[in-house]
Amino acid sequence: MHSNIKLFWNGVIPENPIFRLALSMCPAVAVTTNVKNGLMLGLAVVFVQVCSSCTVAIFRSLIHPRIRIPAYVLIIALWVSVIDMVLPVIDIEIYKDVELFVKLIVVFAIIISRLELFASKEPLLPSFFDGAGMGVGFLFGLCLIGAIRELSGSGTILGHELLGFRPLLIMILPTGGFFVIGFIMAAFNYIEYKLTGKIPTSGGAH
Amino acid sequence: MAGVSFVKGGVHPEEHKELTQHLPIEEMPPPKEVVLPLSMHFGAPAKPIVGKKQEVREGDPIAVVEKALGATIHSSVTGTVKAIEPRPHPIMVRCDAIIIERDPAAPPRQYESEDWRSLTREQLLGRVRDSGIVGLGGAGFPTHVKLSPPPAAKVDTLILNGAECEPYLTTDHRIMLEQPAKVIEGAKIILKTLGIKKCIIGVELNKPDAINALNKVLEKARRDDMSVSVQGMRVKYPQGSEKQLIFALTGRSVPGGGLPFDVAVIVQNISTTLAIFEAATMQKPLYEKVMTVSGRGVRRQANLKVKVGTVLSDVVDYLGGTTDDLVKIVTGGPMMGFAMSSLEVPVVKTTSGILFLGSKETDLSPHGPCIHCGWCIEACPMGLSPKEVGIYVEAGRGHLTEKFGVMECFECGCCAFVCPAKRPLVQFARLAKMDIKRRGA
Amino acid sequence: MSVRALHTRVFLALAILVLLVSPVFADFVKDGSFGKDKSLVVDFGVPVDEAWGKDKANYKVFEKTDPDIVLPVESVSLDPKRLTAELTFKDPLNRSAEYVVEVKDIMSEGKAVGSGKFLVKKARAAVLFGIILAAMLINNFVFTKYLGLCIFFGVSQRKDTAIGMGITFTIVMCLTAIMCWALFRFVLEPLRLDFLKIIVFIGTTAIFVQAADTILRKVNPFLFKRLGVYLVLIVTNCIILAVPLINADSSHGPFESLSLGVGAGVGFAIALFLMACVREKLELCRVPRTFAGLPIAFVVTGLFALAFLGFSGLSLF
Amino acid sequence: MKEILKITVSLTCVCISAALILGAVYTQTFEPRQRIEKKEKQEIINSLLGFGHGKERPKDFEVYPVNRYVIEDPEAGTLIGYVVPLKESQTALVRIDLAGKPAGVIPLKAKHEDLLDKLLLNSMVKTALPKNATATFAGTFYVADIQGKRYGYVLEGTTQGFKTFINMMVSLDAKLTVTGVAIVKSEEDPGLGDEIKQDFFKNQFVGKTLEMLAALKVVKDPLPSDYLDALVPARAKKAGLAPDKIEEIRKKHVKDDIYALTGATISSRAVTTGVQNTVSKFSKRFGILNSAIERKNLQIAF
Amino acid sequence: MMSHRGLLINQKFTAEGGKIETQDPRTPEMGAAWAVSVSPHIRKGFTTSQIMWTVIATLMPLLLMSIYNFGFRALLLTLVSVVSCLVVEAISQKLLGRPLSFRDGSAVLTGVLMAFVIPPGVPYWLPAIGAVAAIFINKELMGGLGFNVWNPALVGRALMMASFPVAMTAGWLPSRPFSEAAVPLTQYVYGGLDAVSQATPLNWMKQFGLQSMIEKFGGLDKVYLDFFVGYMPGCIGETSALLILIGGLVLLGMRIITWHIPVSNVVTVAALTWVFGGDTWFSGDPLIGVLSGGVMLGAFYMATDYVTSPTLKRGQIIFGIGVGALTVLIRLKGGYPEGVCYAILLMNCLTPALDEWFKPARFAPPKQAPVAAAGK
Repeated sequence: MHSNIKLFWNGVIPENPIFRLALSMCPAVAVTTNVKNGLMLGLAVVFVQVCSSCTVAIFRSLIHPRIRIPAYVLIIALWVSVIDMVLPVIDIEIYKDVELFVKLIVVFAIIISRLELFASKEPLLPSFFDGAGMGVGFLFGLCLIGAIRELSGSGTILGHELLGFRPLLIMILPTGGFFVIGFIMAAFNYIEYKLTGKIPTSGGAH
Repeated sequence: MAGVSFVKGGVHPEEHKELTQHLPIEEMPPPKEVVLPLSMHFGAPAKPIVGKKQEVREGDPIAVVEKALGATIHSSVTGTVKAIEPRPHPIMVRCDAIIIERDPAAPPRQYESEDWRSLTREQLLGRVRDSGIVGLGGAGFPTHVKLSPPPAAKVDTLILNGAECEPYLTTDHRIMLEQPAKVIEGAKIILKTLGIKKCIIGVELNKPDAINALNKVLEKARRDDMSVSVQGMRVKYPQGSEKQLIFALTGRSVPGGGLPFDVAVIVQNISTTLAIFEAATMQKPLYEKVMTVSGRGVRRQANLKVKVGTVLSDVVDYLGGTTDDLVKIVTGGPMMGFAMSSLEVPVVKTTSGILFLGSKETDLSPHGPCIHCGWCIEACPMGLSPKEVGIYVEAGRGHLTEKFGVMECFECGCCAFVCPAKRPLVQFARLAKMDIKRRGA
Repeated sequence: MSVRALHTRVFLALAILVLLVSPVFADFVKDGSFGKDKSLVVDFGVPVDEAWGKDKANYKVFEKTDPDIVLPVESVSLDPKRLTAELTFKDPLNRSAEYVVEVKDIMSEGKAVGSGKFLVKKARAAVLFGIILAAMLINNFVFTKYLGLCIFFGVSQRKDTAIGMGITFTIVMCLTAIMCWALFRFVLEPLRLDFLKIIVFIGTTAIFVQAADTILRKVNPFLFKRLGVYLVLIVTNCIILAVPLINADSSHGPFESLSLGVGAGVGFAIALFLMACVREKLELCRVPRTFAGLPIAFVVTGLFALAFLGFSGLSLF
Repeated sequence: MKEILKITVSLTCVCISAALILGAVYTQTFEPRQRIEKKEKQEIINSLLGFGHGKERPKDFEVYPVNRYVIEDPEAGTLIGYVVPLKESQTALVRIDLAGKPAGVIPLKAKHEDLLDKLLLNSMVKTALPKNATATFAGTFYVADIQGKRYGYVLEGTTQGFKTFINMMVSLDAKLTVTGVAIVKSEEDPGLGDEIKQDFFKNQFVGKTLEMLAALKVVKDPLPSDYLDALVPARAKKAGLAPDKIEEIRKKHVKDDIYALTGATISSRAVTTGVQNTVSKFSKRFGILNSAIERKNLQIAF
Repeated sequence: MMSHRGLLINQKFTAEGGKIETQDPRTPEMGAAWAVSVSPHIRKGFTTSQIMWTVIATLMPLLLMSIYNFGFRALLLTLVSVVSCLVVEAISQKLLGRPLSFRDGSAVLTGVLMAFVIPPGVPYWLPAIGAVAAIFINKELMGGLGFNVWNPALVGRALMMASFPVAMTAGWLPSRPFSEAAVPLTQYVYGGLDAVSQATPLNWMKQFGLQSMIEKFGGLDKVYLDFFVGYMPGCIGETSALLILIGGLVLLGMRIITWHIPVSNVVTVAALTWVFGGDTWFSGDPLIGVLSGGVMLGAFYMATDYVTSPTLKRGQIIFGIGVGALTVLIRLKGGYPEGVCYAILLMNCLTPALDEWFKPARFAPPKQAPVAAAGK
């Protein structure tokens, strides 16, 4: 059990898919103009990641290695279609903001890379925790960026007026999104440098 | 006379030639001791053929290069070999040198003149070789090698480089003014050794008196079939650089990595020509050197004829010492010369001047970041991008600068001269070249 | 064959494609066109009488969807040759709408030569060009729609890789856009299976990329060596899926779909190229250590996005 | 061979199970999604008419869509067709010629709830018309009614904004006075033109009658602060304004022109023009439609 | 071996980590009493900071003009901008462990230019936010002076524009001769701005067209004269074409800038405005196009920024044409009344590529091209 928690934690911070692995950046900029959107898409990713990881882990012996990539894509597309149909029932307004990106979860590199690297080799339980960790890490990243951008861009958090004015409108524009991610990445690098003394190398983006 | 010039790049530094251009060449009395480095030429160091305490006469060969590229070194005074040991060198940091203590009683050696026209090409070449003549413009390439180009190169023109584009220096100017006949005779000797007929003497237009003097001699001596002419050139640095000079005078471009004889040209310096003349007619080896001592950091400026091997401190003493304003000592011109950290450095064959620069004459401010003004690109006579080279070298990527043509940089210093950020662009280029060579090896 | 030659060939192929398609546009030119903001220009086949031509009662203009609401013509101006009339209205016209112009009893040389009725709408070529331009610059997929970032950051380190990726991507993008359009239009929509579009589109892309990979490997090993490495990456690029989805959502026709594909591909290539130029420069910069690599690349992209704000609201036609 | 078979089988399995799951989810979520999508529009309409936000919608409150078609009939020429709901869930297509004279009524098979399903309605209208006539959908407006009494109307309109088109909805009461404006879709500059979505701008239209609208202008004067408080519910609450006080202030300013947004005069003017055009077109058409209905003596639902 | 290259035999390769030894390390044990550094030993007079301060000096008449026009607000805003640029630069250099470089004047120049391209009616704290973007994000993060890709002043402006659109699009003050009632100077300084806010010519043109603008500003002759002298509402430092021209000519005369960018830029704007700017083709007014808005300031002071414009002349001409074309495109077809800022920023994106495409013509390069650099 301990190792499972470690697996989970690994995805949240040390190998955070957004800030450390730099995977699936598109929604991190696009939907994070406020926390709600980030939360919604993050939950969708958690769902797809966990379901796909579990599916692959269960059927890993049945999937022929030569067709594994198409099979993974198919599995992911399946779960994405499912969540794409379920989300509007939950909250249509937010869904409309994140609609395109929910559909695009199919091509999020993070999911397929976890399937390839982890779920295709490990049994169900670790795969579940690994998938959940990655998903939650992604969710955490989206919410963090969303919170910073929402607060500094519109002066609100989750729609609640906090500041009463709009400090920096640029933050809800693409420029602000890119800046925020860049600075958070740098902060992660700085913390790692302080903790380990190693000169950080940010991950390649794929 | 409208001056010809190269087209691309170039700068106009303040000339400062007024300090010395009116001063006749004066002979400095021989010093007590001379230091003759074994490396005064392009190629392998010479090997001493004298031992310690051996007595040598003025003009005797004391070190030779037998197989490799090089030039013989002659004693510049009559006296005793005191030591053979490492001594400071103006360009290399330290170098083995033969130290000779002068015999104060020995009279100066006299040479007799004879008519060179009776000598064959081989004899002339042999005299040049025996006299240890090297290119006195700076690189120190052995002249006898340069005068025997490969048969494939169909050389048709000799160019005498009288541009003297470096500020301060007036050596060639004075030689052309005072000994125009000897220079032209020298040119004819070279023409004969090369077996060609055409010689152009390129002189910058800031030396009208020298051009007049040469022309006067030429008018008198129009009887043989050799055509020697003087061509005025616009004042622009680096007009005296080989490639720029050839382009200005003949319109031919020496390709990168090539040599002048690739475009059928041979270039000789004025001082070298004078040395060739003396070697061919009098069999006098090269051990004396006319050089400019200038700058506001020395009490008296002069065009001095000194013995090769005289150390700078003797020169300073002779000229009455330095001023308080002295901040930098440079051998060679201010654009391409080398700053000296010691006065124990000897004058070598290629030393064309010693500058004692005052605080107002040189700029020691620290360098800043490149602001991409592009002035260096405009100034570069080779059409390179010095700013890029600098940035690459600073980023530790000097080996990637070949695409900017850094290997063709001849370090004229135009780029660094104009750089508003005072960046040491020449040094960057040197480091880049070194890095490329190191990685290529 | 050098890289340059390869690029030349690819561009030639694209140019030929455009040339083949362009005659299709010719059919859509109408005898009326939009003038400035508030005006329509009517071209006549014969010189019309001045008195007739300047009478605004002779023109009836309405939006195609609003035949019952006739737009009041404020003024009519006739050109000296009396071949074109410019109708000016009170309010600006909606350029993406279609207007019907009815001309009553055209009088030429004192004789009535009949009536005319025609449609004024934006030229098809202009519409398509507008789509291309919008996807390329105004709503650049990378800088304003934040799509394709993974590949954007991954392959923008060197200029030559960026160019290779850009070209490969543009080609694949155009082809998949057309294929997905056909699938959606002829299979998914009639069968009401549009909820399957995600699976179908990604499947199509994956199959196409796989097929291209295999064919290229056999047919043109050189091209494969040049472009093959990028092919695999393309499948994980959001833009390749986003473009068919957008096409499906806005019910684009084949040419619109192709235009969007071209625009998205070229826009992505431009973004990649610009970014690669800057990143090659960045390698020489003294970027703070914690920012080296991706963080500074993000900041730079942000600044690119800031500059691209200048295109916002641009409408050429 | 065996391998290929294996691959095929496993891929087929994956596909089939995927299709099964998808199909199941689709059928399960289809209904709620449809409902929610309908509800969304309904909610906008409700809130425009002043319901929601604590104010319950009265019983028997119904909103009927009226769809407009442009009919090109080779015999009768261009006609306008309105699909109107009749009593007892019947529907009919009322045709009116361009001069405003009624040109016949055709009963349709559609029920009231089909009025929102455009695809279905299109095909029904097509079959009801003569063979060689074409009908193009041209727009919808909504009529709200309580127990046969007309309560208000909601109109859809578009206008050219600063950048792209602004899609909006305008609600009118029975006397054709504006009761609300909603911006459905726009791409104006955030912080500038985007402010048209704010209460303090769009509520300025509330209370404007047909005549006022026709003469309405956009002025660049600053918004009076008492009016601002009255326009924005949150500010009114903060300022402690009683509802009747709000009414009073609003009444005081109802004849004012529209105060432009700072730095976004073009967007402000665009919305104003849009509201003007939408309402004036509607009033004209609705008059014609009404007289046609009266003449034909139709039992319409509202 | 006795070439110059011999110099480096004993010299360590010291280019690691971006630090370079400029001191010639020969004979260190001798402890020379005088300077030993690499050639050349003489330098041309101009230094980086002299260039910067000269440019700043040529901008001062514009500042005086704007104080006359818009009141002391203009001066205060400029001061805020300059001081915040200096402070941001100092703080970021301290944070990043770089030597402080406020003396070179680059931050002051950025501050002055940034203030010159904002409306005179914005709140006083606004330039401070622009300074963070201009200096910290755009310059220091990229490696300091010389490494930024975008013009700092314009990045600052674009960011302010995106963040505080209302202030930046409505903060116009009437130029003094236009204000009918003489507004006391104190009012300029202590608020009361809403009452006097006024559209710039370009804003007016975007909304109501050229003809209406000319009428509003009092007839064509008056428009030409006033715009040329600078009596029009506009950004703090961009109203007076005359003073910009004088400053630009001084810079041209001192050879700090060359004609390539300004001329190609202004000519392109004039030509394209003439062709497309009117109701029909070839009926636009090129002079109004050039004199209104920031074209002149952009052409002479922004587009000519050394760091962010191409170095080669041919590249500069392309750059200038590009800026001009984009300016007209954005003005006529885009979402903003003025396009100079974004046009320059967009062309800045292309600068690295232009530098790559336009290389200096080499003096007889080797016949056999050297093997292409690594990485191909």
